[in-house]
Amino acid sequence: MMCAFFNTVCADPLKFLGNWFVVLPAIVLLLAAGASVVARNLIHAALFLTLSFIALGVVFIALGAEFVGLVQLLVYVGAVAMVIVFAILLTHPAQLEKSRTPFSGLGPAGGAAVGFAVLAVLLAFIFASPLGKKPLPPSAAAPVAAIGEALMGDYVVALIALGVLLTAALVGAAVLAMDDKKP
Amino acid sequence: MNFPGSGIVKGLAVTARNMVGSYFEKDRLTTEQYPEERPKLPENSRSFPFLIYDGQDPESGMRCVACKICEKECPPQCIFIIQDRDAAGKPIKRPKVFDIDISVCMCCQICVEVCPFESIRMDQEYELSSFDRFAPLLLDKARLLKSNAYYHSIHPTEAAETDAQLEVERKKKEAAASAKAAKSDKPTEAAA
Amino acid sequence: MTLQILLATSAVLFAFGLAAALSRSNAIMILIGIELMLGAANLNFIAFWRFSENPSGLAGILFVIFSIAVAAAGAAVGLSIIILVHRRIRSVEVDDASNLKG
Amino acid sequence: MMDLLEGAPIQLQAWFLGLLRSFGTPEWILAVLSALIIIGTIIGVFLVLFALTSVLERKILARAQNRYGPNRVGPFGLFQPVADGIKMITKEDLVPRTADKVVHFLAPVVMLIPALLVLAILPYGRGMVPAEMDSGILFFFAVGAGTEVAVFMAGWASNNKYSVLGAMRAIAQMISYELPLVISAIITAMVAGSLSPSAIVAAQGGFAFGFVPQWFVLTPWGFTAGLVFYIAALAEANRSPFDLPEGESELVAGHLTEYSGFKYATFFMAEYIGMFAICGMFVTLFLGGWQAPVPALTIIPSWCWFLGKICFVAFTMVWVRATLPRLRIDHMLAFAWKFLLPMGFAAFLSAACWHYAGRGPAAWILSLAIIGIPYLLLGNSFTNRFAVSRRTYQFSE
Repeated sequence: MMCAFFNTVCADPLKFLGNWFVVLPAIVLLLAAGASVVARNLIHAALFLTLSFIALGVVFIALGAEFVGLVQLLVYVGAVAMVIVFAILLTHPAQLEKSRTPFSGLGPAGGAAVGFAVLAVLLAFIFASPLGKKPLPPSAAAPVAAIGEALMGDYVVALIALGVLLTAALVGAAVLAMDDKKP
Repeated sequence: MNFPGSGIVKGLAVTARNMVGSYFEKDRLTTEQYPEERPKLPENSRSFPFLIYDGQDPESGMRCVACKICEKECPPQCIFIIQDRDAAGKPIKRPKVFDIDISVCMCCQICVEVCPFESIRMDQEYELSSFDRFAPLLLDKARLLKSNAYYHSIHPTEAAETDAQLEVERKKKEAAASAKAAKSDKPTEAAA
Repeated sequence: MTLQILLATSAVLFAFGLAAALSRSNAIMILIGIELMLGAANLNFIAFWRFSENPSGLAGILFVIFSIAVAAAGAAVGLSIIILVHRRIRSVEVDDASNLKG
Repeated sequence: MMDLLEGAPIQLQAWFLGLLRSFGTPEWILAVLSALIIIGTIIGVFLVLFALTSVLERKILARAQNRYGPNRVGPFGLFQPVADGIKMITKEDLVPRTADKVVHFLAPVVMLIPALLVLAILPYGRGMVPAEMDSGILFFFAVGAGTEVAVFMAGWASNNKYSVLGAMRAIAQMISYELPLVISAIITAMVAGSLSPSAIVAAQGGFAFGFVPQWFVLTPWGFTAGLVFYIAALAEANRSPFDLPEGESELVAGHLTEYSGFKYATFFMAEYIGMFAICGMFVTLFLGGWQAPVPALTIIPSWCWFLGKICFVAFTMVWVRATLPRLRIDHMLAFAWKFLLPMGFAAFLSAACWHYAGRGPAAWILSLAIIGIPYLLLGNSFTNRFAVSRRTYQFSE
C-alpha cells in the first residue's frame, strides 16, 4: 500500500523493532507506576498513572493485541484517568501540595515490605516455572472481526451481563454523587 | 409547534445571506477602509474651534478683536489670549497671542455662541494625533487662523448665514455711521 | 523474549499497586493502586495469550476486554463513593472515616 | 492526464525512492525515508491548511458580520498567518512563578502529539492510507483521548483558578461529548462491517440509479448519526458554540490563560489540526471519504476530493461559529446527555433496522420513523425546557 514501513510495523510490531518494542514501554510502565505510587502530590500521581496506562497500552499493541491496547488507551486514558483527576480536584483543592499524612495503614515500610514479599514469591514462581522459558510463537493476531464474533457468539451472555453491570454502575455513580440536599 | 432545530437553520440562513451578500450589496458592507476611504462628515459635525479671517491676509483680515469673552466663557479654560499693543503701548483690537489647548478643549462650542464678532467657529479636522502631548496639541494663532473660504467649504449653510448676518450688521453700522456723519455734519454746519 | 520478562514486569507492577493500596492514606491513591494491580493482571492475560498454543482462541483478549470494562465501572463507582465521603466528612483520608471504629 | 494526477503522490514517492536506491542507499534507510516523506507531506499539507484557515476563518466570520476582515498584510490579507507567526514567536514566553514548570512545559507537547498521530489513519485517497490499521477508528478515538490529558495538564500546571476552571469544564465537555461521538462513529463501522477507515470508505462507494452517491449521510440513520457526530465534533474540537473552556467573558482564556508565545501557538496549532483531523474523520465516516459525488467527476483525483471535503466541513464549522452564540455549561452538558446520546442510540437502532429490512424503500420508511419520533419528542421537550421565559425586572413596575 502507501507506506510499506507503517504497514509492516502495524502488522507485526515485534518483527520490526525486536524485543525493544515491548521492553522500552515496559520500562516506562514500571518507572511511571513506581513514581505514581511514591508521588506526594496527588495530581502528579494521577499524571504518572496516566503515563503508565499509556505505556501499558503500547505494550499490549506491541504484543499484537492491537484492539485491546486501543481499548486500554480509550478507557483508561480517556475516562478513568480523567475521572480520577476530576475526583482529586473535587475533593482536595486546598491541600494538594501537602497531604497531611501521605502514608497510613501499614505505613511506607509496611507497604513496601508486603509488596516485596509478594513480589519475591511471584518472581520465584515465575522463574522456577518451565512455562516461562517458552519461546515466542511466530505471530498471534487478534483481528477485530474475530473478537466481535466471539463477543457476539460464545461470550454473548458475559457481554450482556457486562452491559447490565455498566448501566448499573453508571446509574449508581450518578445517584451516589448526586447532591442529596437539593434533589 | 415549531420543528425542533428550525431556529438554528434560520440563523444559519441569515449568516449565509450576509456572507454572500456582503460581496454584492453595498448595504451589507458598511465598513469604511479609513486611511484610503474618508468618511463623508455630516455638515454640522464639529471638532475643535478655529479663527476666521476675511480676505487674503490672515493678520489684517482677522475678525478677532481680543475681547476675551471666549476666554472667560470657556468651561475648561483652554483659550489663552494676550491683547496686542502698538508701539506706544496702547492696546489695539487684535490678539497678540491666541492659543487653544485642544488637549483640554471639550468641543462644547460655547466660544462660538458667545463670540460677538463671528470670529471663532468649529472645525471638522479630526486627524490631530501626534507623538507629543504638548506642542502639537497647543494650537497657536498661526495654526488657528483659517480663511472664510475654508469655512464656506466645511459648513456652507452656516457660513452663508454668518456672512449674511455680518453684511446686515455692516450695513447697519454704515447706516449708523453715515447717520452719525450726517448728524455731526449738521452741527458743524450750524456752528459754521 | 520469553514469557518470563512479561510476567516479571506484571509482578513488579502488581507489587507497586499492592504497596500503594496498603500504605497510602488517601482513598484516591488506594484506588490508583487497585487500578495498577488490575493493569498487572491484564498484562498477564495478554502475555499468556501471546504465548499460548492457540492464540486464535482469543480467550485472553476477551478476558482483558471484560476486565477493563469492569475496572472502569469500579473506578466510576469508587470515585463517586469517595466524593460522597468527602461531602460527609470533608476528607478523603481513609483514617478519618472511622465512625464505626469501636 | 487525470490518471497521472490520481497516483501522483505515490508515484512521486516511488520515483524518489527509486532514485535513491539507484545510488545504492541501504534498504532500511529507504524504509525510514519513505515513512518520513509521508509524515512530512501530511504535516506540511495540514500546516498550510492551518495557516490558510486561520486567515480565511477570520475573513468568513467578518463577512458574516458585514465586515472586511484581515486585508492589510499581503494580497487580500493572505500573509496574515506569517505576521501572526512572527508575533507569536517573538513574544515573551511567560511561566508563572507558582506554576508546575515541568507539567506547564509538557502540556502543549502532549496536546500536539495526539493531534498529529490521528492523521495517520485517515484515507487521503484511493489506496493512500499512511497506516492501514485493522481498528483505525478505535485508534482515532483512543489517541484523541490524549487531548484531555493535555488540557488538564495545561489548566492545572498554570496554578490559576481560571485555568483550572477552564480545564475542568473542558474535561467535562470532552468526556460528555465523546460518548455521542464514538456511538455515531460505531454505527458506520457496524453498517460497513469493519473498524478500518478504508473499508468504511469502500462501503460508501458506487452510485444508486447511476448518479446518487451511496454516502452514509444520505440515509436517514446516516444523516442523524452524521449530525450527532458533527455536533459532538464541534464540542471535541472546542469550537463555537461549545467553546466554553475558553469563554473569555467568564474565564479569561480558560486553560490557555497562562500561556504565551510559542507555547500558545502550539496549542492553537494543535487545536486546528485536531479540528481538521475530526473533519477528516467526519468525511471518512459519512461523506464518502475520497469518493466523488457524481460519476462524471470521478476524473478529479481522489485526494483532491478528500481535501476539498475537509475544507468544506471546516467551512461549515466556521459558519456555525458565525451563527450560534456560546451555550451555558449546564445547557451544554444536558444537551449531550439528554439529546445527543438518545439520538445516537436511535440512529443505532435505525441503522440496524435499515440493514435487516433489506436496505430498500421499506427500510427507509422504518428507519425514518425510528429516527423521527424520538427526534420530535426530545427536541420539543428540549425547546420547552429551555424556552426563554419573559424577563421580569425588580423595579420595572
